[in-house]
Amino acid sequence: MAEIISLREAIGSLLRDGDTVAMEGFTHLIPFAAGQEAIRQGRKDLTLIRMTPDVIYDQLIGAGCAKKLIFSWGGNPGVGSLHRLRDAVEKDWPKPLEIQEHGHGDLSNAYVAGAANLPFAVLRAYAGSELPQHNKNIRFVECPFTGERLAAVPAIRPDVTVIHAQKADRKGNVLLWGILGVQKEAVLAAKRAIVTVEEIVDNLNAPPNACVLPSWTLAAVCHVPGGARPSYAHGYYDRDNRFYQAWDDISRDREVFLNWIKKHILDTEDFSAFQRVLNESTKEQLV
Amino acid sequence: MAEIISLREAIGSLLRDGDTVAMEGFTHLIPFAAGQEAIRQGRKDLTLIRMTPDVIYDQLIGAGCAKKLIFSWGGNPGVGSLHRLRDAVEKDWPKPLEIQEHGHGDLSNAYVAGAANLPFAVLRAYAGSELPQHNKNIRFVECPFTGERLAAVPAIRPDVTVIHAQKADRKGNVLLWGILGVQKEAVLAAKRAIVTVEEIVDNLNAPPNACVLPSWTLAAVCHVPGGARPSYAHGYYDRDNRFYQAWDDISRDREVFLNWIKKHILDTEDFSAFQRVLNESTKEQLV
Amino acid sequence: MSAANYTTTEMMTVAASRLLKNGAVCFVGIGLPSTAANLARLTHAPDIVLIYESGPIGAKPEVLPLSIGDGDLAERADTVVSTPEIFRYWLQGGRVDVGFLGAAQIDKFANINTTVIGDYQKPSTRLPGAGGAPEIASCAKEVVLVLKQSPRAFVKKLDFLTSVGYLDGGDARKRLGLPGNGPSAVVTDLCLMRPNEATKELTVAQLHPGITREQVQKATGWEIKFAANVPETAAPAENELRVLRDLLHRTAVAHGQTPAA
Amino acid sequence: MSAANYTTTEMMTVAASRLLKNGAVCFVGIGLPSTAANLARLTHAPDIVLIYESGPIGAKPEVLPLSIGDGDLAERADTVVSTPEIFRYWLQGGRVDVGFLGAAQIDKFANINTTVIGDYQKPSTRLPGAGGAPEIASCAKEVVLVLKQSPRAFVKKLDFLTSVGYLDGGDARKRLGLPGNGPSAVVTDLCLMRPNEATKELTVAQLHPGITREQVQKATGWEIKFAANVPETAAPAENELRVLRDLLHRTAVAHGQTPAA
Repeated sequence: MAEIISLREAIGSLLRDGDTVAMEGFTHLIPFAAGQEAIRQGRKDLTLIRMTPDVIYDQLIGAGCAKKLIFSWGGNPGVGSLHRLRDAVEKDWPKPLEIQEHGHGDLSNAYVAGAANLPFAVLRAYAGSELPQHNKNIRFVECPFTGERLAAVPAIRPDVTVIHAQKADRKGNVLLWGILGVQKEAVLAAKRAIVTVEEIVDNLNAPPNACVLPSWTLAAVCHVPGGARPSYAHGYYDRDNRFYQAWDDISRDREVFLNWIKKHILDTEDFSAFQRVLNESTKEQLV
Repeated sequence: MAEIISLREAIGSLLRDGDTVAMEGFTHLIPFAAGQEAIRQGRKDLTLIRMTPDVIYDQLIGAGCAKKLIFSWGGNPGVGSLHRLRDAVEKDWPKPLEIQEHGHGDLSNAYVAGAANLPFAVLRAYAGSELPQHNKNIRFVECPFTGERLAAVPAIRPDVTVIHAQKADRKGNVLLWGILGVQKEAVLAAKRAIVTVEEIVDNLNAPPNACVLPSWTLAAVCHVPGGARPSYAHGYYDRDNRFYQAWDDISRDREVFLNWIKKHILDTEDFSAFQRVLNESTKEQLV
Repeated sequence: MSAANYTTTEMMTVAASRLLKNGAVCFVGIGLPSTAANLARLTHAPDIVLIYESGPIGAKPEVLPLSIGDGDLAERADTVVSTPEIFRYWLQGGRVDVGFLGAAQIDKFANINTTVIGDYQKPSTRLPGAGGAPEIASCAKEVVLVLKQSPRAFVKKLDFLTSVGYLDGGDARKRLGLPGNGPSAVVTDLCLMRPNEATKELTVAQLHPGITREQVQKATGWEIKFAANVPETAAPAENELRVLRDLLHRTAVAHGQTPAA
Repeated sequence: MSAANYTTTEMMTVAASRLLKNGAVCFVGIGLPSTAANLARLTHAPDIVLIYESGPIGAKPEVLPLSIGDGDLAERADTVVSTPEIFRYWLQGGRVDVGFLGAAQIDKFANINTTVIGDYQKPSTRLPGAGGAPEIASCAKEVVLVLKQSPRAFVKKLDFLTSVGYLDGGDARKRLGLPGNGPSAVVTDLCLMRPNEATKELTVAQLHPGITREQVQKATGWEIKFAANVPETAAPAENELRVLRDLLHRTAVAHGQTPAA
């Protein structure tokens, strides 16, 4: 059964230095508050898994929390590069970042295999591609019936998966809707799962066959309204496209980035304090 | 794009003698009307696939439509045996029935592989079981990463899949909800899919992330209210448990069975005529 | 405790229900397993999680389902997923604590047959088949078997090994590399058996009230072993019987059957 | 037809949109592919089915998405499924008629690089990576590539082969046993190329209005071939331009950007 606790407690007790962690959300419901809490608590040597690293991992990588990144597309969606990711890969700053890269179909299959307790997944891809030469976790198998050659990838089994969702009930059952990405699979593939939610309600009132994660599949549920900002939560708030744009400038320069992280994350107590400080910064910029 | 046509036309033009056909629906939404239309049109030499053959396949088998059955559990749920299935297997009546049997997890994985255009599926099962000795379609593979030995089964790719659903819109997009079974996978695995529906509406008003089958994945949509009777359609009508019970008597004896099929199916024009005749029979019985 | 108080089937159902801990995730088949699991939910284990192979997770049926996919199961479940997902993410995913199975035949190492009586190619009786049993037997952390005891069911040699228990006993199952631990108990109308820790042979661990060792031996097709200490099963408590009978009564009414007197 | 009428990017977008037949199922990436596909939907192909890798099937966005998972995509889609399902049942399942891809580098056999510029271990530029491209390149029945033409992009040798086109040409792709047929067209701001039927080498099939063969050669890192007959691409029709500009305008407004004058 999920405990309903603060995000500080959840990250404090469930996410450890050296863990393999998946923070998922395909543009929608990205668990930014949880990622920032990991920075605030100074997590180190994390192996980060995520299909689309996005700004959330740019922050973690730039802040020095990661030793390895497993991913399939690393950009700032609609804007351009993730400068902290590139700086780490191209110039080892703030430290070297080992990368292991896949395709989207591959990684999403690998989460499915993890959720299904299979050691590997099979897919039609990579014939002709150079990716398998640089990733020993892409191999090939033969179909025992037709003899066809198919790509195989190992299952993903994170120590911790973190997602953001719209609602939980008081028992810790979680409901999400809209663009679901690989969140359900990432949760079911993990040893421990943390879910931040927009609100906690008496009754989920889930439609038939909705995406519900029962409380007993989760370790912690944390009430963090706005916890997906600057990404969005369907039915709650829109994507803050201006922030994604602004991140291009903030992240381009190491000093500017470090100052931003210090002022907004390290020097704030929690996500609501972060949001206050961020709102002030934004107002100043507009003046 | 699905054509919206009569069930007679759909079965007439899309289901051919010798086809491999899956009529799915896990207790819920079983496409009885479509199965009976296949009997009415005298289809022959069908290879029937279904996780739980149920009364629908007992009728097809007893009526001599099938040459082979691929299944995982063949009983009359809550009642007992499928007498026509047993008579075919045990006594070759009305003709020999080749059987290929699996487990539920196995068959549902095989449908998933079919929908995903993979030649096989992998699962954790059958170590120690005698089923693989009698089914050459259960084999074993080794994980290319861990060396673990896992069961493998070939994908199911039916010529035709038939399901029943609650609603279609006028373009032929289909919505179903409640217990979904393997219907979506069975449709996506098939070359041609026929869906009978309770009603055709202007707007599906589907909840987010509902089970919707776009029109362009289907060959035909047929408006057949009550088409899942005696099974049930969530939100429309309940399961007719009395009929399942009555089937035990009807099907136990070859003559009684043949008379029932003649009177209710062969001598009726369509499903609504069938329902009228069946209601009369039921009233007579109650008198 | 008078024998007129309750039936042997009631004793079997109550004994099976007691094996389910509150909060356990239970993969439930139709019939006795479903009855026992719902009895547990309505008595000592209100937070038990019932998963039915048709898709409902956290089902809380008002009445017992007649089929594995009754609408009532979906109506009041925490969520309803597809059947492939049930088998892939939930059972094989390692989330099921207890898998509940019945069988037509069982041997002394708790292997079971639900396929055929007689020869596979020309069976004297064609049984319904595997259903989800091979996967439940492989993947549930623990399996509980429930069936009436008779020499036709408790046989020296299975006509067909559908789903594996402990194979030839000892560490034979372990060597197969299956994720689940295998059967932990067999509950019958006469007694409760547990596998011996070393040999994995089924051993009578409890006798139901009024049942003798001779009755158990007579109903078993091999020389059955008894534990060093064989306590008597506690008779069904008043509360257990009342809840069970209420459940069966409203089930019969709901399904349009004449309830038993 | 005056050059002031429209930009080369508009020509490229319009030319790409024209390749999409009404009713086609189109797997759409963000940026130019998404713009071209939605332009097609709003002009000659109202029944085109747009699938985005984040999950929407049959998306009909009011404005162009900035990200692959914008809420507007989900809001007005026929259905929204999980990302694994998109890749497993819909793309790999063989249901995608046209996969639309961009690239940082392309070679003469339409193989593409979206991974790194320079050495893989010590890249001079780390690009975003594969995304869904390897699977789209493998499984879509047909692939259309859209990118601006320059010698940096149209290279003799890729720094990295992320996603396969025709490999070394001829029947090399066929021998890989991939389900999809490979790239059918490359649309640039200068021209439209098609693979030669036998050699699979990209060959200029159309020149956009006002573009010369010399301009195309200058923007290509290998000796580019021209088809026997190279007609001029029809300039954007008034209707195409109006719809495209309206779409881009309301997109800019919706995303809080100052619309271009």
